[in-house]
Amino acid sequence: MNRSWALIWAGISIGLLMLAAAIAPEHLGTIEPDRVLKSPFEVMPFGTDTRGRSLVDYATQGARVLALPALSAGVLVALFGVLGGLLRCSGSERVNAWIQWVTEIVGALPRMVVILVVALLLPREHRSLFPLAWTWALLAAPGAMDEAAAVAQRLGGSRFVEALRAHGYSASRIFLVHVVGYNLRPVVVRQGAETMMHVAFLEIALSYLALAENQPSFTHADSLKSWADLLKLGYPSLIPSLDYNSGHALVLGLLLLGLVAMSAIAIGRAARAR
Amino acid sequence: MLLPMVVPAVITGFIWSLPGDPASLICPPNICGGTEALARRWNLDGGAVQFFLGWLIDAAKLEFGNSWRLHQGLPVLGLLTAAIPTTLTLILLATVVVVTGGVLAAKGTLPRQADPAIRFIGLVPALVLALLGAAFIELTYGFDSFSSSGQFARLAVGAGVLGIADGAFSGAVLGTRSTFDTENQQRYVGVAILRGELPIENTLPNVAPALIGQMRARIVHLLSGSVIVEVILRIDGLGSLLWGGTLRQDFGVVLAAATLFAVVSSVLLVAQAVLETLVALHVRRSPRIQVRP
Amino acid sequence: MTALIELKDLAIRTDERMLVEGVNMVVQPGRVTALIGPSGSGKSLTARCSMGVIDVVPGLVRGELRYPELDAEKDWFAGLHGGGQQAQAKLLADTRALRGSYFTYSPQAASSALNPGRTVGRQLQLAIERRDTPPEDLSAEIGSILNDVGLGPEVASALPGSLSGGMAQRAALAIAVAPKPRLVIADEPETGLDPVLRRTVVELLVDVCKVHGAGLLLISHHEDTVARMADDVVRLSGGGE
Amino acid sequence: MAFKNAIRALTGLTLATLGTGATLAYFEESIPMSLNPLYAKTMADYRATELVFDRLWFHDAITNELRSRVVQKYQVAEAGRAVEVTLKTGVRWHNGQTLTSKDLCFTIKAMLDSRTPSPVAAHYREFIAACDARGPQTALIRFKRVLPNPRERLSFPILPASEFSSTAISPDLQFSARPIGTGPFNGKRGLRMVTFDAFANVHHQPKLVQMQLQEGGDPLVQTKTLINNNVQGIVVVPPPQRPDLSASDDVSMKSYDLRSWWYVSVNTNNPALSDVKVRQALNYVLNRTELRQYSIGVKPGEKNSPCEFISGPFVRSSPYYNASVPVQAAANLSKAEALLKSAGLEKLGGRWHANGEPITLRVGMLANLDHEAPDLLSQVANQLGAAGFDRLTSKISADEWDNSVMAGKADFDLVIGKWSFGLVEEVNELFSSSGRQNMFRYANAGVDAVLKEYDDAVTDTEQRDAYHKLHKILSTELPYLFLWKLDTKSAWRTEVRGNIVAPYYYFTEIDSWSVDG
Repeated sequence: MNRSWALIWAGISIGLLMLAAAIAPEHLGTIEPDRVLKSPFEVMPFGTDTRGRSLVDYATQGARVLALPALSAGVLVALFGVLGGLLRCSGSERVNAWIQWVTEIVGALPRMVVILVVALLLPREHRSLFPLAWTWALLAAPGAMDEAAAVAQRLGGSRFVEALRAHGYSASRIFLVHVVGYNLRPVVVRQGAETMMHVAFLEIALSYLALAENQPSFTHADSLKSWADLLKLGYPSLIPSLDYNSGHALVLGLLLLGLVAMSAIAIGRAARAR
Repeated sequence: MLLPMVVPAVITGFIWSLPGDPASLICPPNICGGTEALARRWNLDGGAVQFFLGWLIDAAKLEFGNSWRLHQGLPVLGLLTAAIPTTLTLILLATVVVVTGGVLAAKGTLPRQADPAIRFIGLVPALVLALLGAAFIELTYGFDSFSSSGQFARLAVGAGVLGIADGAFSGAVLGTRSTFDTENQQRYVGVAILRGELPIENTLPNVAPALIGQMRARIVHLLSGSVIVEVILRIDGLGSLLWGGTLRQDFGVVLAAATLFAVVSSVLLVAQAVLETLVALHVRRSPRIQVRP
Repeated sequence: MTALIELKDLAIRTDERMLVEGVNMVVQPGRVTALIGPSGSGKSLTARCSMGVIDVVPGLVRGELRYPELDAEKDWFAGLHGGGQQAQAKLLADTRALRGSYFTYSPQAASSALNPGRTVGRQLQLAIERRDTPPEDLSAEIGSILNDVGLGPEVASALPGSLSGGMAQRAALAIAVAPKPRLVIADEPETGLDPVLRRTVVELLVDVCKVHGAGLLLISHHEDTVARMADDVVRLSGGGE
Repeated sequence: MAFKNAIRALTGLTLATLGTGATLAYFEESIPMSLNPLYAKTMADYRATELVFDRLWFHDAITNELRSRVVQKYQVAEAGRAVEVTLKTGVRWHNGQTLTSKDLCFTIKAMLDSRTPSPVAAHYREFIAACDARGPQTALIRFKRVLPNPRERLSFPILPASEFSSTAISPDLQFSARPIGTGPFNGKRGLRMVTFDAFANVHHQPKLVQMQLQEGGDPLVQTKTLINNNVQGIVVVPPPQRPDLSASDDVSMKSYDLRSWWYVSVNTNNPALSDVKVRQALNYVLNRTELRQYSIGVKPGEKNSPCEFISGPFVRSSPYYNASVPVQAAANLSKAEALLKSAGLEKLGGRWHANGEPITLRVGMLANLDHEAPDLLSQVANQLGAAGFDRLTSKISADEWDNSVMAGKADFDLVIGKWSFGLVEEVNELFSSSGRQNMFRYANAGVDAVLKEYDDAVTDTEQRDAYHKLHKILSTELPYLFLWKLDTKSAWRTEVRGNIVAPYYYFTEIDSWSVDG
């Protein structure tokens, strides 16, 4: 996938996600007993669930659950990355050492464990994907800062800045355009995109586990369906002997996951330096 | 090394920073026998610090009390001791998968043409692979899927899922390879070839610290993934405990399980430090020379 | 007497251009052979090829390589022409045993050419272990070799990173002679050294090889430095066509 | 074969001795949270503890008359303020010791101990004053007031004094997982299943050697597993699965009368909902026929449907049910609209507003009811939406239900739930202004008065009349919108014989159960 294609793909996918989130209905449609578990060929475009409701609503509501938290988490990580890079360029040894230390500690914690503990301690009324997504972002941040710092190091850190100063560039121009714009961009955007993907996967995992135990979701209002609902609905079709024809839901769920992954890659590629 | 303490400390901080009575947060009175009894049990009256220390001391004495809700009445210690070996086996097997990937990459056995495929596999989230794995287990083992062989199959499949999903395997392969590629551009490697030595003999000690660091990070990642895998594949490990405890809000279980995860992680940190020292010693090795008269 | 290396009509190319063409070289034992030519004339390439290391594609176009002392007849390049990378890899593997024992290599700019992750002593030890008959007292042997190149025993426990350019060059030389090779191939040993040091290093090189009864293939673009001490001279005109 | 495996697999059930007739494996709604009867919360808990413990008195599953397996004789004393109980001799606990009056009094003292945070105990604290042992097998149980028929109310399980260090019994004692009772089976809770091993006794001779309780998981899978004889029973079969099972010759469905009814309780503290007119309007908004059809799958006009509408807090078969109060089966939106307008609400842009603000109703439903009535929550929400109310819906976990909803701390406006009667059909706790189960602290003087009438009643007729009045008041007051009685069905393999199912407690007659080889 070359850069311009990546750019287009990234744009489209983010656009689609946002659009889906925007048009997602507040509640699922009414039950239609006469079109239960219809395949996409019978009921366009995605088929129906066990109550005869179109899976389109599942897809859009799932997008709505993810879109903003994932995006914000991605941006957060990217910003942290930029910060890390700039700190290395404005090279205060103590700060950098401190970053190293934090990275060590945070990096040593299994993320899922932290997420679950946060989920446990959050009061019900505050339960949503946002706090979890941001926790994830915070856990991912040190890594991003580290990588960005490494890039800055390769540039020559503070010496690079001095050199540009010598050329008479203004500090803001040096940091924003040369350091961030030209050099950090590829790294931090890729990190951000990966975080978005991970948050999406996290949501689906948490929702699925809650569904499997018939518990209220950690991540979204129960009036909304997560993409995990598609996996849950489609899963029995994996065991042929159950002759449960909900395969289309599984396919749709996997398709959406695939799209998320592809988009993350695309965004990363799109941000590559020319 | 203070990681195991950090975790309960952070959790404690969280509880006290949240609105509402810590006692009822830890376990609602109508479950845990009145706040006084509860306060005494968890020594909450002395505030966060005393609670934290009290818990640490009990933990040091391996006193975790009994489960409130998840497995009401069963001693948490018992649950943990049953769970730890399972999870460790799971992680160990998964690590084997990951390490194999690293070794194959280092030895160049894996063709670079396979990289796109490997990268793609790395994108698959653990949940999806775990679901497929569960279906597989149930189709093959069926009714005996909780017999010892079934249990082992769960572990094996779980380890496979862990080792492959979420970029574990691909990360190991690509990471190791790029590390070696960068090192092989060093001039001394070319010279080593002209001296009739194998490049890897020369580069390995120099890249070892980097590889060890990467591997540690990957194992931590496996730990994190084990939660999902254990729940989906119904493996009774630490992850299942943590998840169940979270759902049922069984504070004692969650605190203990989370801390144990932290313990494992810090053991990994220690292991990393030890290995790095060993490498340093290996590098400094040199025959003693006695000066001739 | 039978030659150590016999290179006939060597021609190597990349996809773009000819690197060397029509190179003939015979290296006799116990003598100093100088391989001279301007930069980019393919000296190092020729030297590497004569050690069985070809790392350009498509690589060998013409040429024969013989090590008459080992086998008067065998052409090591046989089957290599157009054989591609597999063939090159095979040659590399076949000749590995020879490199570092039959002939050894002393690199230019040694400070960046020595493995930073091994002490000088360890590198010497590994080199000595390549001999057919190991010395009864290893550490004494290492000490004497270091002594021959004018380094003190304390250098043995040093990592290359901590050595000066000159010391590194001497260490590299020591490592090159340690296996008691029939031939030492020294690739521009004088580069990166100041004129005074340059002379001493090259002289040292020649002396040490003489002492250890090894032939020397001296690659250089400084005619003046080498011409005086070379017994035979091979000139490369520079570049292909 | 692959099919069998798949099914077995999905259930993850492990049975060494399947089909030997010795062992009975069955699916429960969920694995019991506690085997300590004082902490039984879910119906699964109650059913499990029934296998391990003896209740002092219980209703015969067939004749419905009061019986006891542990009481030799009894007599009412102190003019109805006490009862003297003599226990059978030779009844052994699972730990080998014999049952004495000491155990009986210990149980009562434990329940009276305020440090025992058990809802079950709290219920008995209401009317039991004390217990003193009069002899090895004889004890006198004193009440706080005269009870019309005390045995009706003494249905608590008896705990072994020897197993506890004090009368303060906490749920996290190991007893909750490894209980000791006098019941027909000795229960052991594992991580994924509970095994009950038969324990022959003077008062119990179970025919089964072992029972194995498994958590059900996906209803679809449970059904297939039962049909394929990899498990012998399912305690609760959700309506969607019933057709499949009744189609199979190897399985027989059994009605399990939970004496339970479904409701939508209304938060009368919400300014808008505090107005009775609005509550009545909501009652007209709900289209019960449609809910029943879409959620449970009862076709309109279906004969002997598993789900009958109710107009008050009792099941129709109950003597307390006031048949003169009509049920609201269909919606009547025009009536609803009129009522809402008269309550001072105005409809702007299709949404109802109370003094300028749009009304948003927060609707909650106990999560695990979703199996029995799939999508009921979203359907109710849809109907409210169609009638012009904004709404937020959320499932409520079992824990949250206990700790927040039942503690009156729930931030909901409407809560969908199911009420199941225990031994006595009493609803005072739900509607009395001081009731422990009164989730929204609903208070109404008239209602309290009627409830007092019930409490003071000394004859059954007086009690019935009081509750008939209550039913009438509630049908207009509507602190709850009453939905229906949904009868629960179990399914057992036909090889399972003598499987009499007792209302509510289910396994009361387990001694008579057997499995053909």
